[in-house]
Amino acid sequence: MTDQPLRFHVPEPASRPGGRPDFSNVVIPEAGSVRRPPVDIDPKEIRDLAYSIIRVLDREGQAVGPWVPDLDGDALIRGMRHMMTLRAFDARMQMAQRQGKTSFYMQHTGEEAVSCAFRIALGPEDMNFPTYRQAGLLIAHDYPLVDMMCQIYSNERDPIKGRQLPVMYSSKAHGFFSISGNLATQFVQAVGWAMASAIKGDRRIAAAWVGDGSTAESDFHAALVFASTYKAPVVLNVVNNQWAISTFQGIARGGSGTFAARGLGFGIPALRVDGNDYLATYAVAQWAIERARRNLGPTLVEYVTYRAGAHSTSDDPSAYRPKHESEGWPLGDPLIRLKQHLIALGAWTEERHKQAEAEILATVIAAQKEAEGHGTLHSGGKPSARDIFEDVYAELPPHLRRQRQQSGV
Amino acid sequence: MTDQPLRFHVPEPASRPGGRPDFSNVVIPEAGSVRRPPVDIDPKEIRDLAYSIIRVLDREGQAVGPWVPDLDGDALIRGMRHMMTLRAFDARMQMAQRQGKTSFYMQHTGEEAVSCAFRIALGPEDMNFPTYRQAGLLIAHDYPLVDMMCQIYSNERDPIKGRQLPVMYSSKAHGFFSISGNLATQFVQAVGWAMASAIKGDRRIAAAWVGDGSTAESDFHAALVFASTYKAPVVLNVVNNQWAISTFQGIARGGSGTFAARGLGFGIPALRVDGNDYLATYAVAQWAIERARRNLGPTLVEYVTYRAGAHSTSDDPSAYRPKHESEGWPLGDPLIRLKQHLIALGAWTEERHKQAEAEILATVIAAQKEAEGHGTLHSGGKPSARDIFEDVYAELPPHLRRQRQQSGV
Amino acid sequence: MPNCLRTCAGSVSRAGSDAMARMTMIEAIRSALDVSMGRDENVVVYGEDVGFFGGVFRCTHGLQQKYGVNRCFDAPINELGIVGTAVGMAAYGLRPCVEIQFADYMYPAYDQIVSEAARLRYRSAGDFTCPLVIRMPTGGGIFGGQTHSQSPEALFTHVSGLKTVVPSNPHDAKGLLIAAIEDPDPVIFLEPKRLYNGPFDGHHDRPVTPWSKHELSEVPDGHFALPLGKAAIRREGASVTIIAYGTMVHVAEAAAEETGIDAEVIDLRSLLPLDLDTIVASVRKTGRCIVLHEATLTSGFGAELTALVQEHCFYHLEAPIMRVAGWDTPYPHAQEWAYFPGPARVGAALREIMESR
Amino acid sequence: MPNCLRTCAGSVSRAGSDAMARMTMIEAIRSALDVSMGRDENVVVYGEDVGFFGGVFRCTHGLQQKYGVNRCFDAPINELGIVGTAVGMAAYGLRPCVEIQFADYMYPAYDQIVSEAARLRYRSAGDFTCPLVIRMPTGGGIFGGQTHSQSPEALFTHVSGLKTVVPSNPHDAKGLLIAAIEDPDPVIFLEPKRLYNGPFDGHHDRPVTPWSKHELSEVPDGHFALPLGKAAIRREGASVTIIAYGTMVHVAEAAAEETGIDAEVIDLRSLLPLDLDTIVASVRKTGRCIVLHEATLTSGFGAELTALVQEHCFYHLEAPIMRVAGWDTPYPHAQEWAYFPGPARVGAALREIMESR
Ligand SMILES: Cc1ncc(C[n+]2csc(CCOP(=O)(O)OP(=O)(O)O)c2C)c(N)n1
Ligand SMILES: Cc1ncc(C[n+]2csc(CCOP(=O)(O)OP(=O)(O)O)c2C)c(N)n1
Ligand SMILES: [Mg+2]
Ligand SMILES: [Mg+2]
Repeated sequence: MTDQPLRFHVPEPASRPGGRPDFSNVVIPEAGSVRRPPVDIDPKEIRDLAYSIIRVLDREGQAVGPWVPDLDGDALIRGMRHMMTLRAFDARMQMAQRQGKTSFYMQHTGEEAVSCAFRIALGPEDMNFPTYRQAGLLIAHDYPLVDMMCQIYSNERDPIKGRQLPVMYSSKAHGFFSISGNLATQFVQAVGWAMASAIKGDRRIAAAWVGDGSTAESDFHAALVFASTYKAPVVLNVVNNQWAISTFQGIARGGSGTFAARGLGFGIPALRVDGNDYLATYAVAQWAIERARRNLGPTLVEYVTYRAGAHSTSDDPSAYRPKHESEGWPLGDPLIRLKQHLIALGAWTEERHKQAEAEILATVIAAQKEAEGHGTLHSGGKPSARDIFEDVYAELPPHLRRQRQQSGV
Repeated sequence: MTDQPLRFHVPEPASRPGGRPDFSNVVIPEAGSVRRPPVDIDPKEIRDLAYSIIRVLDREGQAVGPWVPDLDGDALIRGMRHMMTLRAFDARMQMAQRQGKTSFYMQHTGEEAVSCAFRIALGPEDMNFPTYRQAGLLIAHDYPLVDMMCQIYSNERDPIKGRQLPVMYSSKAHGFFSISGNLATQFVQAVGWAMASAIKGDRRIAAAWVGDGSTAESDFHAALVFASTYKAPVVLNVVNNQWAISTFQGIARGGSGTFAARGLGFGIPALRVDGNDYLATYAVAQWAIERARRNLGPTLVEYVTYRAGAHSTSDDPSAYRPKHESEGWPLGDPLIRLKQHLIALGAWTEERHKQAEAEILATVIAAQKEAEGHGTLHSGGKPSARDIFEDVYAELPPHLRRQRQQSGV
Repeated sequence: MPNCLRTCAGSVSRAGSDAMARMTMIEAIRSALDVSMGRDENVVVYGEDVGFFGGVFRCTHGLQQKYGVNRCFDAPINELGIVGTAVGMAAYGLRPCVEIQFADYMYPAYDQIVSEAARLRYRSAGDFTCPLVIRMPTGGGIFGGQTHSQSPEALFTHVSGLKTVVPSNPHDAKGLLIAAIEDPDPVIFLEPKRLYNGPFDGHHDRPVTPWSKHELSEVPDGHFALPLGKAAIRREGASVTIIAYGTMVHVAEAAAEETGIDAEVIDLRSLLPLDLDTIVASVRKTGRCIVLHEATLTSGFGAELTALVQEHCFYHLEAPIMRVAGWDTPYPHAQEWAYFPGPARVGAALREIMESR
Repeated sequence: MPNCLRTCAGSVSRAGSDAMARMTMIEAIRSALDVSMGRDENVVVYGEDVGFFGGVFRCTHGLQQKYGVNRCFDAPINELGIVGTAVGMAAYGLRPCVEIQFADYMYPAYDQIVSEAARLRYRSAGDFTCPLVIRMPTGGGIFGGQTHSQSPEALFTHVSGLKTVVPSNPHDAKGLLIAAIEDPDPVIFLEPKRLYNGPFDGHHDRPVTPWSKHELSEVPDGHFALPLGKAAIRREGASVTIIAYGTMVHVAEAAAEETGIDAEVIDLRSLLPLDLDTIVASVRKTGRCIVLHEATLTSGFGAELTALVQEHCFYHLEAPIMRVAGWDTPYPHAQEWAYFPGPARVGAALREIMESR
C-alpha cells in the first residue's frame, strides 16, 4: 500500500517541432554482429533477436557478417533500379496530385528497401497482403507502371475501375492482394490464405504487412493467434517507420521496447532488421520465407525504418515532429546505402547511377504520359458510371438493376 | 526451397473420451522453488516467470518458499469458508437449475481459490471486471447470498430486475462490474477504469478477468496495448482452467507455451501461479496489486487451474474429454489443499471441517429458501414487465413510451 | 414436394438421390454441410467448438470424424479471426463455411464482414472474390438473455455486397445452405435457434411439437439447392399479407389460424436478395400488410419492407402497414415472453388492421 | 438567434457569455469541447492523432496544450480499445468524448458500442452507467473513396440504448455536442465532414461558400446546449416535406430553391431520439414526403423514417413517400458525383412526387 496518488502516463516522443531530432533511444548494433540461426531453430532460442537489429551493410558500405545474402552484383543493381524507380514514381505522382490530377497520394521515401527487397525473396505464386506503403512489391515484380498510374488517376484504364482511392492497387497475377484502406484487416486474411494453402497441401505462402501504428489493431492479434495455433506458412511483416500519421511509435508499442517482441508471447520467432539495408532486409525475408516454405510456421519481422516524407498528401509533418528529423535518422537512406555498397563492390559508379536515374525518370515520365492519355481524375477518359453497380455481386440483383435504371446510366 | 507440400496443423489435446487423462505436458515446479522479485523490478528481469508456476503449498500441505503470504490462521480459515461457501452455493444452484427453478447455471468447481483469494488481496474501493466464473469475488466480499440467488432466479428481488442470464451479477458497491456475456469485452474496460483512476489522481485500481479461451479475443490485445502504453494501474488476470467449453487451451494458446507469455511482448511483467493453491494465489495477487497501487503499471497473471465441472448446465464434458480427467489433474483440489494446510498448521481439524460444512450448507439453504420466497424463474414473484422499458436510457424517450403503452404493461 | 412450398419456390436444383428423409433443422443443416463437403473438397468448416465436439448446437457433429481435421476444426475464440482468416481462404479459392456460436457474438467480426468480405469483389473489380458463408444461430425464445437472443439481420441487409438468408424449416435450411455455400459471394446464414428442434408458433406455454410432425421436415437426402431470393407463400389468404421470416413465419401462421382472419403468410427465406415481386403481388391483392420480426423495431428490416411496400403498393393499401417487432430494448431474460412478439401481439395487429378504414 | 432556427429549436440552455462568434463547423466542435473541458474536469478527449497534433481534421487542436496530456491525448490505432477504455472510464465517472478518425473505422469498435456502451445501464439496472460521446466524421463528397465516405447512422439507430446525433451547421454542432457530452447515456455524434469548412449544397462543380456567409455559423461563445430530440425546420413549405440531416439538409434546400417547389425542409439533428411530432405535423400539412440521406438505401435510416411517416400520416399522404439515398454499393472514388445524391436527384424526386396522383 502507498499514500501516493496514481499518475497517468502518456508516452512522448524524444522531440517535437522546434526541438532537435533525437534518436538516442534507437540502439543500433554493429553491422554483422547479430548471429544467423538455422531456420528450424526452436523459437525459444532466439528470443533475443526480437530486441536487436540485424544489419549487413556497415558504415563503409561493406556487406559483413553471417546475414550477407547470396545476391550478385546484377541482382543488386536490379534492386537499386527498383528502389530508384519507386522513388521517381513517388516524386511524379506526388507532383501529379499537387497538380490536381488526382485526389491523393502516399509516398515511400526512406522505406523503399523494405518492399523492393522482400519481393525479390518471395516466389511468383506467393501472395502479399500489403498496406498502402508497399508499392515496391509491384515495381520489383515488374507490374506495369502505367497500370499503377491509371489506378492513381482513376481513369478509364484503371484496373479497378475508379472505385478505390489512389494507391489502393490490386493484382492477383502479381501476388498483390487488393488493399483495403482499413488498417490491419488484411494481416489476418494473409494468415487465412496461408492456412488455405496448407489445407490444400500446396506450396504457396503468404506475406502479411502492417505498419507500426497499426499493430495496435485487433486484426494483428487475431493474426498472431491463428498463425501460432495453426502454424500457418506466413511471414508477418511489421514496417516500423517510427510514425503513424502524427503519432510516434511509442504510443502503439508501449513498454515492449520493440514490435518484434509481440511475437514472443505467441511462440512465433521474431526478427528485427535494419529496413534501410537492402541486403539485410532481403536476407531476413529469405530466412522467414524459407521457414514458411518448409512448414516451420510463421515468422514475425520488424523492419526498422523511417518515414522520411509526409504520411500522405493530406499531411504536414512539420506540425508534429522536428522539421529536419529525417536527417538525424541513424540508419540513413536505403538508396544511398545500396549505391555506396555497389560502388564499393565495383559494380556501380556515380556516373552509372546518374545515367540510371535519368533513364528511370524517362521511363516513369513516359509511363505517366501514356497513363494520362487515358485520363486523370478530373479530365479525359473516365471509368463508366455504370461501373458503380457492377461487382457488388457476381450477378446484378434486382434491387441494383432498379437502382441502375433509376440512375440513368 | 523445398519440394514438400505444406501440411495443415491443428493442435490436439493429449487425450479424448475413452483415453486416459494425460497431463504429462503440464510441467510443475516444486512448491517454493520460484523466486519472489521485488515489485519494482524491471520486467525484463523476470521474463522466465511467465514460463514457470509459483507454488506455496507442498505435497504435505506445508507453506514453503519466498511467496508464503502473511495470512494468519484466522484469515486462512476465512478463506476456507469462502471456498466452501462457493462450492455449496454451486451445488445448490446447479440443483435448482435441474429442478427447473432457473434457466441456466455455471459452476466454479476446482477454481474456487482463484477468485476467493484474489478478493482478499484487493481493496474495498477497487473494481473487478469479472467473467461468469468469479462469484468468489462476491462471496469473499460478503455480498449477500440471497441477492446472488435472486439474480439467478430472475425474481422480484433480483437486483438487476430479471434482465440478465443467471450468474451475470452486478454490484458497484461490492466492486463487481456488471458481467457482459460477451467474452473478454470487459478486459479492456478494466484498463479504461484504471486509466480513469490515474487521470483523476485517485488510488483505486482495477482487476480484469478473462478465461484461457477468451484470451484469443481482440479485447485482450486491446487491453494489453492500452495497459502497456499508459501504464494503467490494473491487474490482468487470465484464468487458465484448461478448457473453453469443448476446446482445449492449446487452440487459444498456440505455440507460446503459456498464456502469461502474452504479456512479454508488451513489456508487461507476467507471473504464472498455481491457481489451486490459495496461498500462492493470494501472494501473487498481492504482488500484482501492489505494483498497480504503486503506479508501477499493469501485471499479467495466469492462474493455472482446472475446470472440474461442466462448462455450464448446457454442457456435458464427457463428449470431449476423458470422463475422469479431473482426477488426473496434478494440482489437486483447492479446498482439499487448503484444508490439509490448515490441519498441518494445527488451525483446523477434520471435525471442524465437517462442522463448518454443515453450517455453511445450512446458511446456503436458508438463503435459498429466502430467495425462493421472492420467486423463481417460472413461479412466484417476478420482475415487472414494465422493467423491460426502464434503464434503456436514463429517461424514457418518446418511442419507448409509445411502445410501453402498446405493450399494455 | 410439400404442399406449402407450392408457390414461388423457384427452380430447385437437385443432383443425386431423390430420396427424402425426416430431419430436424439441425439435421438438415448438418446434411447440407455434409453434402457440400462431400461434393467439393474446397468446402471447409470451422468455428468455436465445431470440430471434435461438433458445435454447441451439434450442427457440425461428425464432420471432423468424416472429413478429417483439415476440413473441420476448432477455432480460437476470436470471431474477427474466424471471419478474417475465412476471407483469406475464400480469396485463395476455398469455400469456407464458418460458424459464429451465437449471432450475438458476431460484432467482433463485423468489420471483417462489412469492410472486407462484402467489398472485396467490388474494390478489386472482380480480381479477388469472397465465396464465404457465415452461419449463426439467431433469435430468442430460449431464455438466453441479452447475449443469446439477438436478431441482427438489419445490420447485414444495410451492407452492400452481402446476401442474408433466414430459413424457417428443415427443408429450406438445407436447400438454402447448399445454395449459400455454392454462391460466389459472401452469404450471412441466420439460423433461428428456437426452430432447431421443432417448429415454434410462439405459444411457449404449450407442448413443443417435433419437426417430424411438420411437412417441411421432409428433406431430400442428397444435393439440392433452393435459389436465394425466392420467397415462399406458406399460407394463402385474401385479406391481409403478413411478411415474415424465420421463427415468425410460424407465429404468423398461428395468429392467422387463431384469429380466423384470411391472412396470406409470406416466408421471405432470403432478405437480400429480396423477392419483391411476391410481396408486391400479395399486398396488391390483399390491400393490407403486416411486417413481422423478432429484431428490435427501430431500423429493423421491417422498416425496409414497409418502405418498399408503401412505395410499390401505395395505391392498393387500405390501411397503414403495421410492424410487429421486438421492443426497442436489449433482450431481457425473465420477461422473455412479454418481450417476444408472439401470436397474441400478431393477432391483435391482425384484428386492428382489419378494422382500419 | 438565426432566423432559420425559429421553429422547434427546443429550449436552448445557456450559461455564461451571450456573445456570438462566426465559426466553421470545426471551430464550433472545438469550442464545444473546450467549453465542456473547462466546465467539467471529468471530460477527457482522446483518439488517434487528437493529442499533440489536434486531430486530422483539427477538431481537437490546442486542447492538449490547454488542458494537459491527462485530459487530451493520442491513442493507439485500436478503435475497440478507444471505445472499450472509454466505457471503463465512463463507468468510473469520467465523461470521455472520444474520436474515431473516420466513421468508416468504427466497425472494430462496434462490439464495444453495441454490446457494452449501449447496454450497460440496462443490464446493471442503473448500477453502472456510460456517459460517453463517440465523435466521428461521416459522409462523402471529398473524394475519399470507400473508406473515408461512409454514413453508418442506421447501424446505430437500430441499437437500443444509443442516441445518434448529426448536426448540419456550426451552431447546432456546438449546441448538440455540448448536450451530448452532458447526456447521461452514450451518444454517437456524426460529423458530416463535407460540412466542416463550409455549407455544401451538393453542387460540387460550383465554388465553395465559406461558413462565414451562412447565418448558422453564428455560434454562442460560451456554454449552450441544444436538446437532443428536437428537429429544426430549415425552410417552411406547403407542398412537400423533405426530411434530411447533415449534408443533405443543404442539398434539400438547394433542390427546393432550384425547382421552385414549395418544399418544407426538416433538419432532424437527432435521429434517436427522433422528433416525430415535427415530422408528422409537417407531412400532415403537406401530404407528401421525401426522405433523404447519403447512406445506402436498403435498411438505411430513411426506411425507418418512411415506415413511421406512413404509419402516422397514412390518411394524409397524397403520394408514396420517396427515398433518395446513396446507391446500394460501396462508395466509389472516381464516380463520386454519380453516386452522391445531389440536387439533381433530389430535384427530380421533388418533381416526380408533385406529379403523383
Ligand atoms: C481502422 C483504421 N483506423 C484508422 C485509420 C486512419 N489511418 C490511416 S493511416 C493511419 C496511420 C497508420 O500508421 P502506420 O500503421 O504506422 O503506417 P504508416 O502510415 O506509417 O505506413 C491511420 C490512423 C484507418 N485507415 N483504418
Ligand atoms: C464473444 C463471444 N464469443 C463466444 C461466446 C460463447 N462462449 C461462452 S463461454 C465460451 C468459452 C470460454 O472459455 P474460457 O475463456 O476458457 O472461460 P471458461 O468458461 O473456461 O471459464 C464461449 C466460446 C461468448 N460468450 N462471447
Ligand atoms: Mg508507421
Ligand atoms: Mg477456460
